[in-house]
Amino acid sequence: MIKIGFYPGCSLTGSSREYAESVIALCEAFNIELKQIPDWNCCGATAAHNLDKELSLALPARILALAEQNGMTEIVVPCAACYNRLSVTEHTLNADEQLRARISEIIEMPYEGTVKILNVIQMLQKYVVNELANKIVAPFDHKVACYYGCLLVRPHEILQFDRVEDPQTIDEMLKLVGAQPVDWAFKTECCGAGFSVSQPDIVGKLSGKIVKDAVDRGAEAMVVACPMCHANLDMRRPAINSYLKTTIDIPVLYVTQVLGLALGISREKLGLQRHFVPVKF
Amino acid sequence: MDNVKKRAAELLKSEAVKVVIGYTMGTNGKPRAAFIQNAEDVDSLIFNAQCVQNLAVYLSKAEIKQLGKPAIVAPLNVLRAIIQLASEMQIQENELIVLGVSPDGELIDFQNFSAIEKYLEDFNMEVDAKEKETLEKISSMSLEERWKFWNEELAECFKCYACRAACPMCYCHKCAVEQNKPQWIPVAAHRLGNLEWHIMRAMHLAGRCVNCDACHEACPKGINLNFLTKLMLNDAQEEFGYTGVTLKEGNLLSTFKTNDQENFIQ
Amino acid sequence: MSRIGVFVCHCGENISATVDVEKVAQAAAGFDDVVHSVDYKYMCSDPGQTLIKQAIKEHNLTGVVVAACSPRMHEPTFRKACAEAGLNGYMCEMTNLREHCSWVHDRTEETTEKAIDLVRMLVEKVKNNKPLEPILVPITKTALVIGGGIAGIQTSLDIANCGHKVILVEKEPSIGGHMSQLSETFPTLDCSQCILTPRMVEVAQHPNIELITYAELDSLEGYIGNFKAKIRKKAKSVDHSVCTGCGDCWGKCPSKKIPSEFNAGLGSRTAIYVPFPQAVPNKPVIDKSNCNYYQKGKCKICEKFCKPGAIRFDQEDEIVEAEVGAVVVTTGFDVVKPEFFPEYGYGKYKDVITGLQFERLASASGPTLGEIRRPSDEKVPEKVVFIACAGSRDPAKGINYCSKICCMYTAKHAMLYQHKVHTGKSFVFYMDIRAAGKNYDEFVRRAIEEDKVNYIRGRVSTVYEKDGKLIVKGADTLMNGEPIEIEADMVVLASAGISNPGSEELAQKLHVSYDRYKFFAEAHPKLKPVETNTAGIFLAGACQAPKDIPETVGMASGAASKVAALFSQPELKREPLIAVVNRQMPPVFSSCVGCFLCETACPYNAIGREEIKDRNGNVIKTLARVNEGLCQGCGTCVAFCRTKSIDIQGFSNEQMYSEVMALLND
Amino acid sequence: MNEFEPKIVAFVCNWCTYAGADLTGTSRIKYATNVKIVRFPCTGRIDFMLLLKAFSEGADGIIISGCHPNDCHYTSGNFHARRRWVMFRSLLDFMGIDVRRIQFSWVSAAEGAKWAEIVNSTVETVRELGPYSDYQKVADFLKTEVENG
Repeated sequence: MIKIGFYPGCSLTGSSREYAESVIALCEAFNIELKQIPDWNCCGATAAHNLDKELSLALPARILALAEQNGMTEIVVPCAACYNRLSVTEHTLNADEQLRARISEIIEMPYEGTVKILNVIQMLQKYVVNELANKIVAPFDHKVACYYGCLLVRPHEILQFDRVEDPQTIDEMLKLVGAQPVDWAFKTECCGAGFSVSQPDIVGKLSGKIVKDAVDRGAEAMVVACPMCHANLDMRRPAINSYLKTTIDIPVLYVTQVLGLALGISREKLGLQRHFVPVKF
Repeated sequence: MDNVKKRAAELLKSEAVKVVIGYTMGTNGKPRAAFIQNAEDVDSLIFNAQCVQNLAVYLSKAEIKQLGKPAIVAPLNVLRAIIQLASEMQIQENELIVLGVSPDGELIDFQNFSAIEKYLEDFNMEVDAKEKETLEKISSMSLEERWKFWNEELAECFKCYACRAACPMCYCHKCAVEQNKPQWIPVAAHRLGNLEWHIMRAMHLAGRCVNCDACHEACPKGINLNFLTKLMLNDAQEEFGYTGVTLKEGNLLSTFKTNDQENFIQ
Repeated sequence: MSRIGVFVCHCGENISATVDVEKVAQAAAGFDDVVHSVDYKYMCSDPGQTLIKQAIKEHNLTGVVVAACSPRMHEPTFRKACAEAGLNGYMCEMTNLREHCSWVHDRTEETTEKAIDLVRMLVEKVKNNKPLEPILVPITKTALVIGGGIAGIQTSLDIANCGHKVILVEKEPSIGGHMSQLSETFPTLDCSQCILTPRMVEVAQHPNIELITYAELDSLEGYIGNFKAKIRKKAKSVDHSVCTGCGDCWGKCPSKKIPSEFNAGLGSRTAIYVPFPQAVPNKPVIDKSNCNYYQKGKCKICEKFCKPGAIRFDQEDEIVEAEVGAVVVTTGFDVVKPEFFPEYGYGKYKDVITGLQFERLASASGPTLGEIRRPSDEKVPEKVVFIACAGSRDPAKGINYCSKICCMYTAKHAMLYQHKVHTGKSFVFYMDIRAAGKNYDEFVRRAIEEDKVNYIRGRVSTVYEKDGKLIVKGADTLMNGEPIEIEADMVVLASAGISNPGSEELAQKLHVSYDRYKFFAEAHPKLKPVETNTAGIFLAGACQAPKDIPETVGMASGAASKVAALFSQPELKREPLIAVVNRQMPPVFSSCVGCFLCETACPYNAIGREEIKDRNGNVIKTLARVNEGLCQGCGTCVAFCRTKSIDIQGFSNEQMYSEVMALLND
Repeated sequence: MNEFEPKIVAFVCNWCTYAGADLTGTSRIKYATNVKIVRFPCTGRIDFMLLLKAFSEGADGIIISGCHPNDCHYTSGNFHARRRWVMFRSLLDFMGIDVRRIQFSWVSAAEGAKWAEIVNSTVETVRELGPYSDYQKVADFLKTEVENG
């Protein structure tokens, strides 16, 4: 039994519950125990770092400090925005001892910077990939457009994850379960996440271009690893369709859901029924 | 030890070597160095925990060199000194036969110096925990206390240079302390001369000292001068990742890394 | 017993305004062994120097201290003056009363006191100075030039025309380098090959130049004037002394699909090949890695068709040795590789090409015979986007520098395109236009104004293919960052110029330094741009940093003149401020014990070994020995030597010790 | 009573710091008179024994300065020096010699202002520490002993 700390973050307990469900279901299948960080709080994305530098560091620092307190050396953070904020905080505070002391003072907890932060892909690469082949019962034999979004790979100096301009990790992983990633152009284009509430029409335009290109290139499904991206590509589909003046019904799946399907995990356990655009696989 | 004696006798008999440098029992009940030139005499060789003198020191002494090719009984300290001397071009593989001995006196055969180097990798040349404690104790004193401590410690020194004579790495024909153009270090055994001598000795052994404590053993006044070289060894390990003696050319201070620490440089 | 003269300079009022120079001279007169001490308005003037010369003769001085300005300025002046009066120049020292005293302090008693201290310290030092003579080193008057591009060609011709021998080594089968690949050259648009090939031929025919192609430097030992080079001649598998260059072999070679290096991968060549029709020498080599015979053991068609019988399948690499007095490195540059631009799709989309590939498309000798046709379907592109700074000035990509030539060649490319495709539209995305140079900015203006090239100030974020078009997404920063999308038929990347792949290894062979980008480092960024830190090794062209043809040629001639200057002397005269290992009477010979730790400490590999032998030839002792040609006099070995056996002339242990002991002696 | 004026000796390399100090002069930037410069070809040449000699001769403080890393005129003399300084400084500190009195710095030929700052700040530091009488007493011990035969 592998034990990893788990920071779900707000989205995974609400609008993207199915992401959490599929992560947990997948981990169960591979005998990985996810231990939630007790008393966790919001990471501050996306507002805090535009408002108050100390606050934007203190919120993630408290989460990391709690993980340390609970003896965790490694945590998985599925939400790309949370992953980004936690990683930036770790990087910033590890490089500046004075600031780290100041933040520890604010959160009234020591923070040492010892916890390793993994996104879902990194967790899968580390613990799952090698055993994947043996467990496939239903290869996901479809063309997929892997969409990485902004937050998973940028800023590269800090995250050091994948090729920043042309990421490949999700594509490579999905090939292992029988999917055929298409070569497309919008892997890291912005979906308009920040405008999702304030200006949904902009989301329609930005996300619309993404969805259209995926369909134009023959993809049957889009695969994401970020609740924000998912919400925009899935929930905002009416806005997208009205921008595109057509009806596109390509489903948007989390990477964990695709892997789950290939492993024969039930659709309910993976939360596929929760999507706005029906998933017909 | 019997194997060592047997090998020594063979080597002498076959004239593969002219002299075997080893330990024997001295008249005062303490081991001393022995220079055995006849196979019949090998039985006087001993080895026990008290054999701490670093015999490698004799490899560069002219009086021993003139006896002819030597074999040397070599516990850990001697092996380290041999490798360091080899890296400084002071001995060559074909000029010497090494009779390695394990801590319990068993013969270890070494085909060549590289084999010794390999063997030594298993023994960290570290300042041991107790000594580290002493180093830390001194370091944690105030500046004034440290100054007083060492002034008092070195006040005992009367510059007999026994430390130098016992050190296998002090093989120079003309020590810097004897250079008189200019006279870097005052000859007399007074406070300044003693201070400068011991600073210089420690600096000259930085990255070369094999941590055998022969200098301390030899000091008639029991001065803890080995702690200066131990500090250097400790620093070398901490600052530069120095791992101990190797056959590689160049040493700690004749090489560098471009990212060596420099937090004290403005 | 020393007889020292002290000469205190007023430097007009520069020194005397804050330092009581008379008092300094008087105080100095009272120092031990000072027999003469005066002050004077301008010591460096003719009368000032005469004052010193006369004093040397009158007072029989054995040492001189000039208390004036920085020795970095006038030390040579006063050393020369002393020498003219018969006193060895190295018996003269300067102390810096101006930059280090009068200019940085107010007129107080302390300032004058400090000046007196400074004089005393140099008086003590000079007492320990020793007369020195310049070191004479013989010179082998042959230069080795590494790299046969335009830099190497120009350097070789210039040196050879001075009457000296040159060995020019080129790793490819032909000389010519990148310049031979270019179509036309800015800012005049004259044909690159037309101006280059005559020089290539001149190199081949010059009686003073030995051209060795398909060869690389194996090792270099020695020092200025006296290098020994080993050159590896790669097996050509063709005997060039027999080959007539008729071309029958490459016409018949069945391996025809090998990407041509000369055409930057846009055309193909055979396994036995000359890189291009004007190659020098115009005789083929066999590329073993692509040859059927070498790879599969069967073929030998070329051998069958070779009438003179020049094919030699059993030829092996050969090492030749050469003695040379100077080396000029002219190895040029490279451009970044496809994996550098995943966002621009280079390597993924056939019609995204580099500037060098565009040169081949535009060249009359290229794969399209000079017509601009895109690689994927050979159609004439109607819309072409040029992306400047593709990789350059991009810290995120690890290249912070400007590649310097791209602004100009991009303007040229766009212009050539417009000249050849009149209906075409061209766009240039740029960060800044850097067109400093004679007629350069005018050239860029011409592209914009006459040839109607659309210049867009902004960067391109991504290029992707859609419906047979390349979609170029960028922003126009002069239009408030307005996003722009252009549907192009072809995209040309002004890829960053980078150092050649083997440059680090070569630098290590030559013992010269290189920068973080692995370009060779000049000895001084302004005053020694063609020298390296190793005496006798020079640089020219883009191996030092990206540069254009005129600059390269200028630098090449500069390096050649340095070599010619070196070779113009019968022997090399060097400052004797170098390290020496002491020698003593036998049986000691030297206090050096031969630990050779100095050998690893020396930045110049200047420390060698000297064996002292008895009459029967047995080695008694091995000592360190400083190579006078290599030692640059840093003195690192001196501070390092435990036995004080190695010392540096001019800054010797005795000198520095005396100086320190005198400084505070009050 | 006069304020204590520390005696400072500067050991500098010819190519960077000496030239930098020249620039301080040509820029007419003022600094304390307490410092006297000894010129070496390179920091790699500076023998640690000379630093001890400076203290024993009465220096209250020492500045050692050369080219910034990677800028050494001789490519690596300063790197060698830096390693030696790390060891030497630690040894002195361990023996109770006041390393606050030794200022290590990199001053390039272009850093005239920095040189003035280094000198002034070192003078201030050493002025606060007072005369290095501890070391000088040890050194004087020699003189008294010799004088007393």
